[in-house]
Amino acid sequence: MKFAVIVFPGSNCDIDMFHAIKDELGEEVEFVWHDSEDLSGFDGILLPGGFSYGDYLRSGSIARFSNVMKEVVKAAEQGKPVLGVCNGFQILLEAGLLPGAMLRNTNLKFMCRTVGLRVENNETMFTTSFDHGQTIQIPIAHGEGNYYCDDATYKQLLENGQIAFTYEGTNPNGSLGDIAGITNAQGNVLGMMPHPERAVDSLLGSADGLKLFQSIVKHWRDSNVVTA
Amino acid sequence: MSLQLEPTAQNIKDEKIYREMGLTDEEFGMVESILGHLPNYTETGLFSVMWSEHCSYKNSKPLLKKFPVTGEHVLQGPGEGAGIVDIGDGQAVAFKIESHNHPSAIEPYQGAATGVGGIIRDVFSMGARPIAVLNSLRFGELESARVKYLFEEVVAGIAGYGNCIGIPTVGGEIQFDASYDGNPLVNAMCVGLIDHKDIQKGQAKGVGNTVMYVGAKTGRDGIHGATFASEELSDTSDEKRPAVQVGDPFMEKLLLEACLELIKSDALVGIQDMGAAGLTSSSAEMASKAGSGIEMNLDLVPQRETGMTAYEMMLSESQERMLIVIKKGREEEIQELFHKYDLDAVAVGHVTDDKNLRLIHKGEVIADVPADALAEDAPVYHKPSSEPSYYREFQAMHNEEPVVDNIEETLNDLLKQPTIASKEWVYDQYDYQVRTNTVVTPGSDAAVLRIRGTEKALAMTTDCNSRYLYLDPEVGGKIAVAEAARNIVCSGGVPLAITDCLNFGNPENPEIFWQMEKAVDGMSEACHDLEAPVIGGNVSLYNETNGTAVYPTPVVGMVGLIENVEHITTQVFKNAGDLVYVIGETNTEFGGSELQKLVHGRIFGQAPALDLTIEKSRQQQLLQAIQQGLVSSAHDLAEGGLAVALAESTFGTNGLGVEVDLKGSAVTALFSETQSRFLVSVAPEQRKAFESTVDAELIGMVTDQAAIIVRNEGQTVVNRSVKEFEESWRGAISCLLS
Amino acid sequence: MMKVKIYVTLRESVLDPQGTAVKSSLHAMNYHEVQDVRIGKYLEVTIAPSDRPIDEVVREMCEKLLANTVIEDFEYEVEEAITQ
Amino acid sequence: MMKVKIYVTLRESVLDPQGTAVKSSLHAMNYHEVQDVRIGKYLEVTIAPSDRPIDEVVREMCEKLLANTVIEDFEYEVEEAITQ
Ligand SMILES: Nc1ncnc2c1ncn2[C@@H]1O[C@H](COP(=O)(O)OP(=O)(O)O)[C@@H](O)[C@H]1O
Ligand SMILES: [Mg+2]
Repeated sequence: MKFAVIVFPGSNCDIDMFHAIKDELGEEVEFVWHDSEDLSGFDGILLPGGFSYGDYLRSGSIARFSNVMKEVVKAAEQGKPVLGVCNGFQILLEAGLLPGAMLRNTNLKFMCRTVGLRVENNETMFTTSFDHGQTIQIPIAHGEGNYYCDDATYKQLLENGQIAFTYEGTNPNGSLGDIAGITNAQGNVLGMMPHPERAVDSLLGSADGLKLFQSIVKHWRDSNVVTA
Repeated sequence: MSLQLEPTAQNIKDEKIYREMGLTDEEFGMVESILGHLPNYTETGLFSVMWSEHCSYKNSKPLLKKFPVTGEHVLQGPGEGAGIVDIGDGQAVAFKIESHNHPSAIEPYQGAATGVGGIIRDVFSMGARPIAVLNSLRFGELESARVKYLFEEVVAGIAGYGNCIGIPTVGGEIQFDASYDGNPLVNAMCVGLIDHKDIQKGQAKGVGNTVMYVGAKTGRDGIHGATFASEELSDTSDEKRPAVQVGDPFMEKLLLEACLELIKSDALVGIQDMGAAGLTSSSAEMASKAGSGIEMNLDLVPQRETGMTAYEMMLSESQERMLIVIKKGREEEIQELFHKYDLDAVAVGHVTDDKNLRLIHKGEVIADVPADALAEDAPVYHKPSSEPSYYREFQAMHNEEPVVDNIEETLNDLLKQPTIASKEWVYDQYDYQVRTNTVVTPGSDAAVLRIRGTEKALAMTTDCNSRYLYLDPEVGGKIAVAEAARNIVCSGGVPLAITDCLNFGNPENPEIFWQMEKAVDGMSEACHDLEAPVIGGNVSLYNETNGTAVYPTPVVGMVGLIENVEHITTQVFKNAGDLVYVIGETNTEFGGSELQKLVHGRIFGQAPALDLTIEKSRQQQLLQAIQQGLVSSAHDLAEGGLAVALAESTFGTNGLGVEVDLKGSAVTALFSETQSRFLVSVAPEQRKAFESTVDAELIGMVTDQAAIIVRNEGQTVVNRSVKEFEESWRGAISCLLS
Repeated sequence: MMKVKIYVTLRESVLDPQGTAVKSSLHAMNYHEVQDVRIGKYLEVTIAPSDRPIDEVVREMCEKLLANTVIEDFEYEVEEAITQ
Repeated sequence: MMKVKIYVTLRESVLDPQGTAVKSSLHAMNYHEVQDVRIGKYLEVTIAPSDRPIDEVVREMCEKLLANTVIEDFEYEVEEAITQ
């Protein structure tokens, strides 16, 4: 399976995403510059964390207009897995690929720590390798992870099982319904504030994040059965 | 603040205008004779910044000469943006520390942020990929609203810049003391990785080669920042204040990536960041180091504001700018490289052979001065030095134990002292994991980063107990270096080298200069004996507010090499049943100790003694044991002594506790700050091997009771749950802030 | 040249962590008369005359980029020409 | 009840990275008529009448907390009483 890691000016978790896929997951991966106009060669699209365009104005608000985003939208429509982590999540929200918006953490501070996540839905193409209700340890590092949406939207998220992960125990940023990650209605676009790519090697604390990427590959294999 | 009507050369002399720029009458005379004519306004400006203490080290040079600066692994010593040390396999580590004290006192968020930005540029200007930043901070007691504001904003500024640019902030140190009330210290250190072949120099070589300006546009910010940093803060500082520099970490991220791409190009001849004294120091230093000259046309300099004078452009300290020299004729490809990152890259001049810095503005030569005169020929002052009377008094005192009625309660109080308490409130705000190499995150003795694609890792730390330095600058200076080395060794590393930031008061005061001399003597001796040469650093003087100086604070930044990630060791206990040892005997030493401060509300007496021979052999023994895999946890004994180290080793272990038996006076055994001591835990099966490798005293055992139990001469003096102690320790700082 | 002043505010329904924090520090500073604080953005945009009506341009910029209409409202004022 | 509108802007020669980034993004979106963008804060503060003149109170709050006068300037307007 071949992944694209989209690099916006100011992305800074691009390299982590790259190594997670290449070294730990063992799949193909390439960096794709923000002005690229073709993602057709890729099976999965990864929007990494960081501070695209300095996160000026609003996180993700400027990156959402880069050329490559038209292609990301196309890929999403084609049903390809699209994962946005942290700033990537914020960009997906600004681009309207996911519902809702991000507010500043309630304590108004950037927060870096490892938190427990509850797997709310293990039937998405990103979560099948987890057990339902399982708690996993994944690092967060953000100042604007306070997810917000209106009641109607929240109701939909619940009904369609679009809430993939919630914070276990204390909610670090005040997000609505303890939301840590959501998918679109089709289930092929996932945005999450925690960093699975930072949890792929036990030397660095946790390897729980690897299962997320493995789920993506598993889904891809199953849906692209090649007869040898 | 545009200076449209500049005074004439004659006015400058007659009305002694150069004094406002920081030049003395003698210095102005020197300038006049160097030039052979009266300097005009721009030329006077160039000399005033380049001859400021901040850029010229005119007061500290004679001291810096004492530092051992060579070693078998040193590839680049002091003199460039950062020093560089070999770590094998064609790789090297580049690092440097720098102060941003005065800007941070005025505008703490931006002052700290631009301090981080500046030191990062120093490191990537060498061609190194920055992999980590650390800091060393000093504030007044966390009581007044102003100090709390400074503390919160400085931390936010460091976080804001480091998090955005995506370089992990992995460690640092913070101390609080009234002497820093009006003059906080903000030192930032950056560590980078580099392949030997990529090492760059800030040199303007090759007559005819093109000088290019890259990065952010120039505005009027920070004009005379360098001279400003070379004066005491006073209540009138506000008026003198230059327009505050605002950092743009996004811009610097682009500049960083562009420059690291640039160094792969054979078109690049030299590169230097525009730090203090901006365009002036970068151009003059690059020409001087290469023995060449530079001619620049200032009309070509990208400008953010209209109507800027030559003086303003040359002295501006706008951030996120670099000066590069490239081979003639390669301009276009370099421009393309930078445009890919939406950055300006403009040819502003060329290298000449007349060794002069020549500036053209609006078609006229507005300044024409010898580059060496600016960069090299600043006067050097050997300031008078005299031993302060307070020192003699302190030396005359002999050590006595502070009176403690309740040992357990005292330990709890110590854990709440902001200098000892958990700094979680601070490093929670730092992204210490980005780029996924941080193996040991903030909170242990040293931060540890793995080196991808190798077995190796780097340990890094900043240290300086300025209380000891105040009591005895020479011993205190030794201790600062030794403590840094202890932290590296405890993490499983071999100390490679140090960078230092000498934060002192006004050197024109003989007692302050005496502190500087003694501190540098002590540090030099320790660096020599512990084989950790000084590969770079920075000097920050005039750290005084309305006449009162900060404690002498020569911060030490040290990097160590861990041969194999297997050797990485942290301070927390690992398993119930492990044996607990102390390395090093304990004497009654409370001068400058946390307990003395707690009990007496002030510090006095003699600093703890330090024997470098003993220090070294203990460090070697411990490191050997760690490398042989005999050690479960290692922690050096510092502020608060054994008691605090015991407590810290149980924190975050969820479920482990410790039980120890001590002899002699409980107060001394638990709270003395005798140097060269370590707390180590060892698996029972390793007992024999460990004891035959290390001289250590077995004092107890790690338990699964989650309590800290201390018996002294058979009597229980501490018996409290880890949870209670840990809450006091974790909550202290946020509690003081709210 | 036109100077356009744009005010971007959080919607009533959206709670404003920053405003809440500022309000409580004001109270801590004994400004008890303060009832409520809402914090938004204030943008000054200088615009050269173009073939499109300025209102159309400004409105569009706000809806596309300057405000996130999921959580924010915007208002603006166009100031009469400034000559430079 | 008074409603006070406070505008906090960066001082003239202080760099505005945010404004610069927004400006170039607007250009990238083909709003070439945009000449300059400066971004500041907009605060709406509701204040109950007190014994002190409102201007005095507002000015003081701005200088002490709401604006960082080292790099920022502020202006404000007091809107006539709003009854709730
Ligand atoms: N305390 C010190 N110890 C050793 N070297 C120092 C010290 N202070 C300054 N230096 C060296 O002098 C040179 C100039 O210092 P500085 O002006 O701070 O560097 P930069 O020009 O990068 O700001 C640097 O190479 C620095 O390493
Ligand atoms: Mg510098």
